[in-house]
Amino acid sequence: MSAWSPAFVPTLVRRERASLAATLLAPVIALVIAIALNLGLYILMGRDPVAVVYAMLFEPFLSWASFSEVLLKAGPLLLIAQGLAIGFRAKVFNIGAEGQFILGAIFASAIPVWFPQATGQWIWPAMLLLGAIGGALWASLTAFWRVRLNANEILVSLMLSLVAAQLLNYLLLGPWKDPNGFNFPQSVMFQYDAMVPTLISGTRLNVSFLITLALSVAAWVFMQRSFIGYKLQVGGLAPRAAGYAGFKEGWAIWLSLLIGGFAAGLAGAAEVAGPLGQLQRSVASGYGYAAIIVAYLGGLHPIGIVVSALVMAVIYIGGDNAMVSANLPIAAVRVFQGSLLLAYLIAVAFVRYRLEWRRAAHRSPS
Amino acid sequence: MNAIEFILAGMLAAATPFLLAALGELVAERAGVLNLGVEGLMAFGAVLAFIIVYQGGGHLLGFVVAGLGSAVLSLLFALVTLGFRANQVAAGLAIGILGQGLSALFGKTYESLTVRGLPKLALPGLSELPIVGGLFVQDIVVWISLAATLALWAIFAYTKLGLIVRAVGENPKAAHAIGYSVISVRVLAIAFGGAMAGFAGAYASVVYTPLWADGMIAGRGWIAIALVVFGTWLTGRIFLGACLFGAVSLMGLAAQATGLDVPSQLLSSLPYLVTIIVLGIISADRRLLKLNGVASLGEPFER
Amino acid sequence: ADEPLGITLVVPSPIGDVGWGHALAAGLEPIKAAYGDKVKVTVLENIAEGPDADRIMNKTVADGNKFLVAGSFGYQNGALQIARRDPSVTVLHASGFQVAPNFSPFAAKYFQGTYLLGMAAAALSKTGKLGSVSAFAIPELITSINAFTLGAQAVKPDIEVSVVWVNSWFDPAKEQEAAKALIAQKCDVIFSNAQDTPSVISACEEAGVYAFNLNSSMKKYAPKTYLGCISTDWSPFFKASVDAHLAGTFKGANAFLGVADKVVEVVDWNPDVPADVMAKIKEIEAKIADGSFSPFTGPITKADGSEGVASGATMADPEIIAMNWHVKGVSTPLPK
Amino acid sequence: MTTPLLSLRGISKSYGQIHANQAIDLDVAPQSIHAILGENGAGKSTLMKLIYGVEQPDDGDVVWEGEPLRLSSPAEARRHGIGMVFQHFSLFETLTVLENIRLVVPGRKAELKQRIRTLGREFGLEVDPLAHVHALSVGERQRVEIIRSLMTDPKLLILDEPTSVLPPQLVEKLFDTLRRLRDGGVSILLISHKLEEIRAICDRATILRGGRVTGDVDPREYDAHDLARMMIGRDMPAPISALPLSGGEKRLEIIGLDYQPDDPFAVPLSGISLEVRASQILGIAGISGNGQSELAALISGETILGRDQRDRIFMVGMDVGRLDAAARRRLGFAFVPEDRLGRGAVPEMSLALNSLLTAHPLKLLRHGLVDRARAMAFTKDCIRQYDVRTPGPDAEAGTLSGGNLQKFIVGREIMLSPQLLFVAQPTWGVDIGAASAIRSRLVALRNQGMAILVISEELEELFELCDSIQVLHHGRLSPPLATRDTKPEEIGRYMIGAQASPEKVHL
Ligand SMILES: Nc1ncnc2c1ncn2[C@@H]1O[C@H](COP(=O)(O)OP(=O)(O)OP(=O)(O)O)[C@@H](O)[C@H]1O
Ligand SMILES: Nc1ncnc2c1ncn2[C@@H]1O[C@H](COP(=O)(O)OP(=O)(O)OP(=O)(O)O)[C@@H](O)[C@H]1O
Ligand SMILES: [Mg+2]
Ligand SMILES: [Mg+2]
Repeated sequence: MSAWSPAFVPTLVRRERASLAATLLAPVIALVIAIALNLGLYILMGRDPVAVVYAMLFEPFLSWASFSEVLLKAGPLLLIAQGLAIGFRAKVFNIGAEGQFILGAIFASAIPVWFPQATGQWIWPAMLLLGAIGGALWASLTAFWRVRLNANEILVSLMLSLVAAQLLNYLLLGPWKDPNGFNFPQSVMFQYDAMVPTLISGTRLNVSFLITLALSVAAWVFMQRSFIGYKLQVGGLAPRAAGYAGFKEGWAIWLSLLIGGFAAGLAGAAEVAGPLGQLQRSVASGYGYAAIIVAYLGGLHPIGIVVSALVMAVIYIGGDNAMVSANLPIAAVRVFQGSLLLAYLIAVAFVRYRLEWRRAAHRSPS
Repeated sequence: MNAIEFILAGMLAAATPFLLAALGELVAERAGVLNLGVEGLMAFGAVLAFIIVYQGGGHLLGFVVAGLGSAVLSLLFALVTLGFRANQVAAGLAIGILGQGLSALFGKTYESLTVRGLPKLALPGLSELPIVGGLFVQDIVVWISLAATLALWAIFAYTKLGLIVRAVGENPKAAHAIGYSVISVRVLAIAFGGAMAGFAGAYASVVYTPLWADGMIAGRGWIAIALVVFGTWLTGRIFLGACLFGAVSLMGLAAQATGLDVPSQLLSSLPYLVTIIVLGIISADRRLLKLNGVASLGEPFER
Repeated sequence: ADEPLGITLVVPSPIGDVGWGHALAAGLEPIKAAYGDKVKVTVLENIAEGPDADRIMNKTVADGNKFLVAGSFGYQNGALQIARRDPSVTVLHASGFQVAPNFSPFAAKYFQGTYLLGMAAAALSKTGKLGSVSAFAIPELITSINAFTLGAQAVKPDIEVSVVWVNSWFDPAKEQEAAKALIAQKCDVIFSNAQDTPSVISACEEAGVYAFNLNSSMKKYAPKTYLGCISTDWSPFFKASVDAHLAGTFKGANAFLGVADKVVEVVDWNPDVPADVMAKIKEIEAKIADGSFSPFTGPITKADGSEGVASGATMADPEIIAMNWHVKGVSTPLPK
Repeated sequence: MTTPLLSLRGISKSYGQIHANQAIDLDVAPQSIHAILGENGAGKSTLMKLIYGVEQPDDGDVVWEGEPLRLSSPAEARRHGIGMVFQHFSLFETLTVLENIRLVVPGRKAELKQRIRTLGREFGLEVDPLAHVHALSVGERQRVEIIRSLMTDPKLLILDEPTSVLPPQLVEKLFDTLRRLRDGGVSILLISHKLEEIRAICDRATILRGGRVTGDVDPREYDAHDLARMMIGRDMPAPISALPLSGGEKRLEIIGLDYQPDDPFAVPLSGISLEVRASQILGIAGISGNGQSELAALISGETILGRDQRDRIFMVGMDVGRLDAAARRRLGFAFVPEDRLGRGAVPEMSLALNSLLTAHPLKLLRHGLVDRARAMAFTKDCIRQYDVRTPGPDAEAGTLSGGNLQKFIVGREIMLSPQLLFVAQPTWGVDIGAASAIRSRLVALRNQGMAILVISEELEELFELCDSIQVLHHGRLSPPLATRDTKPEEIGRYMIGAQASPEKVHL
């Protein structure tokens, strides 16, 4: 008889190679688990689960009007997440997209605020471009702090977001206040040419969504096919290999942050030149933070992110629906997001590991 | 009372939520775990403590429940990062969002209610000193936090427990090889960090303000995380950093109250700007970071 | 019709126990009582201004709710679009300035109340310094501070008012620290200006300093030092609007409502206010109610020394709504 | 026969597909020095970890002093009187010697300090208890490890390849210590794959191959050839000798280089001078931790010199001190680093993508995009030419065995046809067959005119490969010694910092 009595415990064992099946299944399983857990919670809270499921998961798809709202919501999430994911794969943790988004909105608004009478089809494209530059500039502060001063980019980018919110307050209560707006903290309403043309009349979905899709394709080419994207990934997966091959770390950090800032800034510009139509305090509504979840849920892969942005948008829109029709508190949406990401992080472990039942280490009687 | 006295008197109490949360994060980071969910853990602790105290359970029970609750929530983080080796940044953000969501949910019916805080205890003699006297009139939690800071400092400086935590953070493989369970040490460190974040939240909701309101943590969890880097993983410096922080945030308000002509938004950004600048200054000394830093921070342990 | 009238209130903050959202929600209670199951009231709290709010308001209207109370200035554009698109919908919009046939902006003349409390504050102040913890430097709040200052000066001409802008609607810890900072500057009456939590009031009670606030009474948070509450009771306005909507006679108009409209009322006066001052306050209150007195009657000097209101002139409502300067006596410069 | 101190019966352990140990039987007698012999990857370290409780066997029994024993942790092993010094040290750099010892040995600080000093004197293992480990040399670190084990009063002391970090002179000293310990009643399990050492000191030897026991002998009764056959299952391949060639033009020249690293744990370098010419192999000997990695990074361009350090490093005649790694590669430089996974290759990427890492200038890109067909073709070529055993170019680098990955990286770098090839630890963890293939390849390249710089810890390897050798010690480089005219003992003296006789110095 063996002296080793078998008490088996589950152990994660590294796979020979990443499992494609697990890669594809992980988000689906995570979603199912998160839905089940949260429904349980809603039932505990005394809500009608059928009504919640209907409002949350079906209603967003039932009319073109509401689905267009899903796409509208998905737009900025998708755009920001694509930019962030590039950085995350290079292990550059820019979590200050919110601030870069705000700066994008501010920069874009400069044109209609300073030239409220200007006309011409150049205005909204110029605003989008300026916004993207603004976001990139704000991100470049983080890059400078990280590359030159070696400071942690997570903290710096986050603190800069809080500063950006105050900068926005300052402009809206001060120099950029609408002179005819009874002193309320908002800019002038933008002129017609400063608005991104809508895509489908009767909805708020605009041309920037197409730009977002195009940039998603670009992100795919960049990350999966280009040599620069390859270099960034090497830097993320094995920083010492990048140093060995002569891929410069500082350059990769700059590029990652600039891309992330550019995308977030563009999204911010599209927000003010789209559904908002003016610069307001409410432009800072948390897209920059939510996009981090979107990026991870999408497995940091450009295609996965397209899907996860849609899923997140449905959760948002559906959550609002459930609040209106099933009296679900809005905080439930945050709980859903958090638990979904946690479930995904667990599920995604099975891409690289498989579960084995191993004999437990033995405690000797002493 | 002038502005200086005001800042001195208020600094320690204002610093206490930062300090408690940062000490917890310090232990987690020392063991090699970066938990970015502090903001959510604080919110969760805040609401639990508030509910208990509001329902008449008393402050002690409030703190205990807050600490336990946030520790349990942080164990979820431990499960995901240690059990399933997930990216700690992503998992921390997820826990943060979950904690904030749960706190809003639990606290919905307690929105903007208040409870009674704790009385201030004056150190006889010292509290009568001119100018600095206010420093010595604080509630019991502040005094306990100061004691906790001292205790933690002593643990890291003198005890084997401190050595074990540092060893696990510096070189988990070696720690495993000489017989320490890296996973257990890290789980405990995470739970300790969670409990401290819970206490920090509880302090905010049942002593400092004392009321519950969704979003009341308002970024303080992040500042606590920044403080750890700020203090280069040293207890004493984290304490000084927390005091600096408390002082800076009060300073912005005091400056306005005295009628200083500076945009109030700039004053409101002051704590963040100070963080950014000090982070830059401290981190630029790479040698210092390397000597005091935690070599395995953020990396999953696989044997 | 048999269908009950769907009334939806949308507010950006939690309803809670006190504060702005709470006052709006409370204003709908009498309607429920009056109409019973002829109305169905839905309250949506914590709705972020911007595209989300627009979508949610659209949805409640699409779901058949025909009466919308948009409880924040930031809902203006979305709410206005709804009103323009669907004439059968009636919209009441807080704090705005746009008017349409089925769209009424509404705001409270808090300044009438703050003037009265300014008088009481000056009478009680020993240091000659008053303070205000304020959220954002928007006109509504500036107006309240100005009237507060003018009221105080009516009792003690050289009294001073300090302001701390916390730049947040919602950061109780910071609000409380701000109150303490003012107290440290020897301010002995504090005006909690548009703060939705009782943190300022509680801090003042602890420090033994008088304090008051807007919207709903926080007396229970400061039994001793609570100076009074400029309460807003929206129900007369809401009731009249619902009546008009049901009768088909609703007509959009700017509703700037005050003491005369029974919307603004100062309640929970602290008994510490000396009787003679109280008598004077009551006198002024009556004059405000019958329209024979306005706090913003000249001569008023701006904080920078220039003339604000000429002697004998009275500011009209639109000017008051757009006020962006402090009167002389407010020692904190206004953010530019 | 006396009861063995420790007996293993049928011990097995696998990691996934790899059977690291299979049905191992082993008896360790009291008061003996017992060797475990075997090639890289034979399963020696795994077996020791099982005995010390770091890992638990899948099957089999352990009998300790006649009683069955099951260990769940090293702490328990120490309580039973088993101590171990790891192949890869388990010390903590930011802690002091005393703190490192406190982690393992119970007791008050003052008392421990005293015991460290006494034991140090007794066994010739002196070390300052208050020094930080990052400030110690490798030899000193090993002393700390040994003292730490001795302080737990072990009956059995396991030493995993203790001599691989020591120069010949210190090996003698260590062996003295071990003999004294044995005579004091301690049994010692000593791992090595150096046959002569084993014959010199051990009472018994167990030989492992592929996770199984292939011999259990008294080493003094067998010669090195017999032992080697048991280890590798065939005869040792004969060494290939290099043609004597006179060097060509200078391909690498370093002149009086001083380097003060930012990293407080790194070794500063001072007064480094060397030159490598075409058709020449220069070897750098030395115990690891004497500045090898710092020097390697400075030559490869992973570390770039400060602005004040001009005219210090020249490659094919150009001053490259301020050029980064990519720029140096463009000049015709190629480099095989000592660590393959994570530096020479990205573990999570396929071999084809790993080809791109340094071979991208060989037209593997088109318009900034990766030309996958050409990357595949290049990788297949490399796999074929260098006999890399792998399912194909799509295999992830991390799934290859160390030796195969080394062959891939060496192949990739050689296929760049560099002017100057720099190889650090060319055959670390590579089996004897593959190692001799790599060595003969290097010699062939040198014969064709390539300049080659080799850093290695294995003196035998350097003697086999190099035209001349310089020794790195404490961040200083000895003058070049022509291999033909130098004995290993002389190199050894340089390795421990003792002066060599000046007339032996050749240029
Ligand atoms: N933790 C592990 N997971 C997977 N495989 C392992 C692990 N540890 C060792 N192995 C594998 O087990 C086998 C035996 O390894 P071991 O370290 O015991 O060899 P060794 O004889 O000590 O070699 P060396 O001379 O290189 O030290 C090798 O194939 C090795 O790759
Ligand atoms: N720590 C580890 N974790 C997981 N797998 C490992 C580990 N170490 C080694 N392996 C795997 O074990 C196998 C053998 O590794 P090792 O490098 O020891 O091979 P080897 O027996 O020395 O072969 P070669 O002769 O090619 O060097 C490889 O598949 C390797 O990926
Ligand atoms: Mg080994
Ligand atoms: Mg090997």
